[in-house]
Amino acid sequence: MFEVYRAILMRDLTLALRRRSDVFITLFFFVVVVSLFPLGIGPEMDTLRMIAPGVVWVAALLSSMLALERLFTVDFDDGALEQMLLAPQPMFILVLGKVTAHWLITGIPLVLMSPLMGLQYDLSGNALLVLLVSLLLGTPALSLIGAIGAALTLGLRGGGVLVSLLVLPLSIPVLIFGAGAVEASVSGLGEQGHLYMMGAILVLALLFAPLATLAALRISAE
Amino acid sequence: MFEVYRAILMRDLTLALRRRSDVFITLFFFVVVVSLFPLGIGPEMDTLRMIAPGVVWVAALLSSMLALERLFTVDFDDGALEQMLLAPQPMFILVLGKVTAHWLITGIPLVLMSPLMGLQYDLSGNALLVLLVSLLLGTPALSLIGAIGAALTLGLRGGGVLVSLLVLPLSIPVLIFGAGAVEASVSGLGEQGHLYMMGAILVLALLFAPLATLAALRISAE
Amino acid sequence: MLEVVELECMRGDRRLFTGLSFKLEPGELLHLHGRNGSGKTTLMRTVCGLIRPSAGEILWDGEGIWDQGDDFNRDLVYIGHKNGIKDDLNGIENLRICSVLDGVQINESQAWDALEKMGLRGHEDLPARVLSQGQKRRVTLARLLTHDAKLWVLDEPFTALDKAAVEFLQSVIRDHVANGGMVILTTHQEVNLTRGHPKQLQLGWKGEGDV
Amino acid sequence: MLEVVELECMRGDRRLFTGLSFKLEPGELLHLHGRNGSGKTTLMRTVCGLIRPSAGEILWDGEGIWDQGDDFNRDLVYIGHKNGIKDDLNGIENLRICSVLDGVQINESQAWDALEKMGLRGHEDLPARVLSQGQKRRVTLARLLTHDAKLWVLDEPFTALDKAAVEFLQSVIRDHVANGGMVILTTHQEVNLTRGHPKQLQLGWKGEGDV
Amino acid sequence: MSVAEFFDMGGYALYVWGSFGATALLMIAEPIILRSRRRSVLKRVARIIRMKAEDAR
Amino acid sequence: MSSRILNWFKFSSPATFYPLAGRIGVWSMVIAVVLIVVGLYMSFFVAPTDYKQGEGYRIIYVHVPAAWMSMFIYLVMAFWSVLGIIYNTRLSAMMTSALAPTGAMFAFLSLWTGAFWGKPMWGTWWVWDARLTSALILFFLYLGYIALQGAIDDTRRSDRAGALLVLVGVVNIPIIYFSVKWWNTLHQGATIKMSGEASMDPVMLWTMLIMTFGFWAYAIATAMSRVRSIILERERETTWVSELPEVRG
Ligand code: HEM
Ligand SMILES: Nc1ncnc2c1ncn2[C@@H]1O[C@H](COP(=O)(O)OP(=O)(O)OP(=O)(O)O)[C@@H](O)[C@H]1O
Ligand SMILES: Nc1ncnc2c1ncn2[C@@H]1O[C@H](COP(=O)(O)OP(=O)(O)OP(=O)(O)O)[C@@H](O)[C@H]1O
Ligand SMILES: [Mg+2]
Ligand SMILES: [Mg+2]
Repeated sequence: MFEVYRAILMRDLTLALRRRSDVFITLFFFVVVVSLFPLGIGPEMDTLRMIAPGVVWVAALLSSMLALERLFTVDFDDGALEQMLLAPQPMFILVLGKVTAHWLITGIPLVLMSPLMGLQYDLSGNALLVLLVSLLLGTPALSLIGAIGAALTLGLRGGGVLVSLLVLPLSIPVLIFGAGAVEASVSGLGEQGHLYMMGAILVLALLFAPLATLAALRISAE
Repeated sequence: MFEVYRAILMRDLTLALRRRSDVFITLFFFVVVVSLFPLGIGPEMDTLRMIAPGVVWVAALLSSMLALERLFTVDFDDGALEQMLLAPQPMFILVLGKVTAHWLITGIPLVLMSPLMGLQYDLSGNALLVLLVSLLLGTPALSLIGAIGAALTLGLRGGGVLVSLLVLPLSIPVLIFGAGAVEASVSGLGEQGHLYMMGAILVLALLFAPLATLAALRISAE
Repeated sequence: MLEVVELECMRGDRRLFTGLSFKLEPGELLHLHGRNGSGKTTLMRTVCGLIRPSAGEILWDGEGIWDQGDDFNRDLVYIGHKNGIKDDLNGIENLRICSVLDGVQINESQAWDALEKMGLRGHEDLPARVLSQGQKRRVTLARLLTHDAKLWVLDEPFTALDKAAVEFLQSVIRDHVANGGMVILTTHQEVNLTRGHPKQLQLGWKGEGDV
Repeated sequence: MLEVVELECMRGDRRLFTGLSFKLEPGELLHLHGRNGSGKTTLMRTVCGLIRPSAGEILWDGEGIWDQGDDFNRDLVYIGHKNGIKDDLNGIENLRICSVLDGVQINESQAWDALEKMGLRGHEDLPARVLSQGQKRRVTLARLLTHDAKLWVLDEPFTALDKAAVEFLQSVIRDHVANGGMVILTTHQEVNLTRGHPKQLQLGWKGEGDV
Repeated sequence: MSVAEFFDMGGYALYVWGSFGATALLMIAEPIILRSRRRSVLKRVARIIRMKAEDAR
Repeated sequence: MSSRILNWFKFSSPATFYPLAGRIGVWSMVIAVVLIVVGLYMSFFVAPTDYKQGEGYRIIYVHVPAAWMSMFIYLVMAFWSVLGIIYNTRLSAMMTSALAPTGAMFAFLSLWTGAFWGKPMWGTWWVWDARLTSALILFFLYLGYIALQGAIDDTRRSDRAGALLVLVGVVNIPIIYFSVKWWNTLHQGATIKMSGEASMDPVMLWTMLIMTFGFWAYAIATAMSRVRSIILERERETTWVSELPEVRG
C-alpha cells in the first residue's frame, strides 16, 4: 500500500519536474501578488505591516486555488484517471498520494518563500515564524479541501470558476485562522489558539477530504 | 474579412456562453481578490480607501493574467488552432477576433463591476469614474499583451515561468498608470496624464501585439 | 466468469440498450459489433464499473462488481479510446507506473522487454509527447504483456496500429484466450480472431446512425 | 499541381526522411504507406505548411507554399489525428464555423444536409462532447462535403469509423479524385480506392519500429 | 400619522423601503418565474408526447 | 411503525408525490399570503417604534426571518441529501435542487436587508464581522450548488455531485460559525446587536414570528412548485406524465 502511495507521489513529482514551469506557477503567483501590493500601495511601512498577514494569506489561498484546476484534469483528459479508478488499489491512497504531490509542488515552495515575503512587509522575527508555521499547517488543508472541488468539477464546462466558487467558502476558515494567527503575533496577542485550530482543521481535512474527493471522482468519471 | 472577424468573435462568445460559468471566471476572481482583502486587513475605512487603487488594479492585472492561459490552449489541444493556421484568412484577423472575444468575456464584466468594488472601499464618485475609465483603457491592453505570452507558452513546455516573467514587465506599466490615475484622482491631483499614457499603450498594443502573437503561434504549432 | 444480467444504459435521455444479458466463460472472446454511437464504449465502461447502469447487474464470479471492490479490478484490464499514458513520461516510466497500479510490479528490464516486443525499440526513452499516434498506442498496449489479469476489455485496440502491430496484437489476444483468459473487444476493422471462438454481440438494432 | 522536391524532415535529432520527391497532378491520389512512426504525419503536416522542412521545397502550382500565403491554404483541407472540433458546440455549429474559416460560407440547411449525409441524423444538435468517438470523426469529416478545395490531406481519416461510414468516405474520396481533385492519404486499414489510380509512397525503409 | 409621515419612516425611508421593496420584489418575482417555468415545461412535455404519438402512427 | 416507513417510500415516488406536492403548494401559498399580509400590517402599524433606532428598526421584520430561513433551508437540503445518498431515492435530489434557489434568495435578502440596516445604524453598508461573513459564505455555498447543478447536464451525475457538495458544505457550517466568531474577537466590533436585550417587546417578537412563519410557508410553496416542474422535466418520458390532465389539456 505504501508502495503505491510512493509510486503515485513519485510519478506526480516527476511529471511536475519535467514540466518545470508548473512547479513555479503557484510560487510565482504568490510572489507576484504579495510583492505587487507594496507597489500599488506605496512604501509606508506602518500600513504595510498592518496589512501583511491578510495579504500573504489571501495570496496563499488564491495561488493554492489556482493550482487546483490542474490537480485532476490532466489525468482526466488523457485517460489516466479512469485507469486509476480501475486499479486494484485503495483509491483513498491514490488520492492522498496525488494531493501530497500537489502540496509538495505548490504548497511547500510557498511556505519556504513566505519569510522572504514577510520581510518585505517588515514583519518581526517571531511573526515570520508564525507566518511560516501557519502556512505549513494551512496549505495542506487548502490542498485537501480544494481536491474535493477539483474532483467535483472535473470535465464540466467552466471548471475553473466552479472550483473557486465551490472551494472558496470551504477554505475561508483556514484563511481566517491563518491570517488571525499572524495578526495575533504581530499585535502581541497569543497565536497558539489559532494554530491549534488550524491543526484541528488539518486533521479533519486529512480524514474526510480524501473520502469526499474519491466519491466525487467516481461521480465525475462516469 | 470583417465576416471572419465576426465569425471568430461569435464562436468564442458562444463557447463562453455555453460554458456559462466561464463568463464569470475573471469577474469572480476579481471580486474575490478585491473583497477578500478587507477580510484580511480589517474594516478600517481609512486604510481601505488608501489601498483601494492598488488592490483593484492588482486584482485586475491578476485576473486578466489568469484567464489568459485558456486563450489558446483549448484550441491547441483539440486541433482547432492548426485548422485556423491553415485557414485561407488573414491570421492577424483571427488573432484579433480571439483577443477581442477574450476581452469582452473577461475584461468588460470586470470594468462594469469595478465601481461596485470601489464602493466597498469607500471611494468617491469621481474616483470611481476614473477607476472605470482606467480599466476600460487598461484591460484590453492587458489582454493584447498577455496573448503574446499565451501563444508562446503553448510551445515552450519548460519555459512557462520565463514567459510570465516576460509578459509581466510589459503589463506593469499598465498597472502603474492605472493605479496611478485612480490614486491621483483620490488625492485630488490630475488623472489625465495617466489616462493619456494608458491610451497610448493601448494603441501600441493594438498595432504590435497581434503580430507578435501570430508569430508565436506559428512557432508553437510546429 | 462474467455474467451480465438485464443491463440497461441511459446516456442523456437516450436509452442505448436495455435487457442486455450475456455470459463470458474462461477461454471465450466476445466481439461487440455495432454502428458508431450504438453504445459499445458505454457497455464496456459499464462492465468495468466506470458507469453505473440504470438497471441490471454485472456479476463477476457470481458477485456483483459494485459489491466486491478491488477483487474485480485485480482481474481486469481496460483499454479505452484514450491511451491513459502521460505525455511527459517516456515509455518505460509509463509502463512501470501502470504496473504498480495494476499491482504487478515489474522491474526496468521487464519494461524494456515488453516495449521491445511491442516494436518500440529505440523509442523507449522518448517522452510520449513526441511519439507518433501508433507508437503511443503501442505503449498503452504493452500493459497487456506485463499484466496477468483474466478479463481484458479492449475498446478499439487496433486504432492507429500498422499492419505488423495489428498482427502481433491479434496473436497476443489469441494466446490470452487460449490460456483461459476472457476478452471483450470491439473494432471496426477486419480481424482474424477465430482461434478464440469469438462470441458475437450486435448492439444498436434501432438503426441509429446509418450512412 | 503539388510538387515536393528533395524534402528532408528532422524530428528531435532523428532524420525521418531525406531527399523525398514526388508530384501530384489533378485527378491523382497519393497513398502514403509506412510503419508507425515512419513519418507519415510529419510529411503531411510539412506539405500543409505547419512544419518547416529542414531542407527541400514544396511547390503549389509552381510556387513555394511558404511564399504564397493564403492562396495555397484556400486550395487545401487538412484532416489530422486531432478532430479540431469544439466539444461545446454541436455538429451544426462546428461545421458552420469551419466553413467560414474555409471561406465557403454555408447556410444552416446545407450544414444539416452534410451532417445527415455523414450519418449523424438525430445527433446534429448534441454537443460534440457527448458524441461517440466515431460520431466526432464524422462531424470532422463532414467538412469534406461542404468544401471545394482541390487538395485534400487526410491523415488516417478512417479511424473510429464503422464499416458503413468507411464505405461512404471512400466513395466521397473517389468522387473527388474523379472530378480532378488531389488527395494525399494514409491509413493502416485495407481500403478500396482503385478508381483513383492511387500512387503509392513507402516511408521509413530504415526498418524502424518492426514488430 | 399622515401618509407622508408613514412613507418617510422617520427619515429611514430609503433603508426601510429598500429592504422591504427588495424583499417584496424577489418574493413576488419568484412565483411568477416559477409559473412561467411550469408553463414552458408543460408545453415541452406536451410536444414530446404529441411527437411520440405521431411516431407511433 | 413499518407501515409508516412503507408510506414514506410510497411518497418518495415522483408519481405519487407530484399531486401531493400540488396540494401542499397551494395551501402553503395561501397560508404564506395570509401570514405575510398580517405580518406586514403588524410590522408597520402595530409594532411600536424602537426607542433607540426609530423607525429604521422595522427592517428587522424581513431581515431576521430571511436570515433564519436561509440557514434553515440549507439544513433541509442537507437532510434530503443524506436521504438521497442512503436510500437512493430520485425524489430527494429533486427536493434539494428545488430548495436551493429559494434558499439563495433568502441568503441574498438577509445580506441585502442587513446592509440597508447597517448603513443607518453603523454608518456602513458592510463590515467584515462574524455574522455577516458567515452569511456571505452561506450565500456562496448556495451559489456553488446552483452553479454545479447548472454545469452538469447528466441528471444522475448532477444529483450525486450536488448531494456530496451540500454535505461537504454542511460540515463546514459550524466550523465557519465558530471560527468567524473567534476571529471577530480580535478586531474592534462595530456591532450593535439588538438581541442583547432579551426583554424584547412581545409585539415585536410576535410580529417577527408571524413573518418567519409566513416566509416558511412561502418557501414550502415555492419549493413544491419548483419540484413539480423538475419532476415533469425528468419524467417526461413516462406514461404517468403523459396521462396527466394538465399535459393533455
Ligand atoms: C444595525 C444593523 C443590524 C442589526 C441591528 C441586526 C440585527 C440582527 C438581529 C437582531 C438578528 C437576529 C439574531 C438572533 O436572533 O440571534 C440578526 C441576524 C442576522 N443578521 Fe443582522 N443586523 C444588522 C445588520 C446586518 C447586516 C449588515 C447583515 C449582512 C449584510 C446582517 C446579517 C444577518 C444575518 C446573516 C443574521 C442571521 C445570523 C444569526 O441569526 O445568527 N445583519 N441581525
Ligand atoms: N448526454 C447525451 N445526450 C444524448 N445522447 C448521448 C449523450 N451522451 C451520449 N449520448 C449518445 O450515446 C451514444 C454513446 O455511444 P458510445 O460512445 O458508447 O458509442 P460507441 O458504440 O462506442 O461508438 P463508436 O463506435 O463511435 O466508438 C452516442 O450515440 C451518443 O450520441
Ligand atoms: N523530438 C523528437 N525526438 C526524437 N524523435 C522524435 C521527436 N519527435 C518525433 N519523433 C519521432 O518522429 C516520428 C514521428 O512520426 P509521425 O508522427 O510522422 O509518424 P506516423 O508515420 O504518422 O506514425 P503513425 O502511423 O503511428 O501515425 C516518430 O518515430 C517519433 O518517435
Ligand atoms: Mg466507442
Ligand atoms: Mg500519424
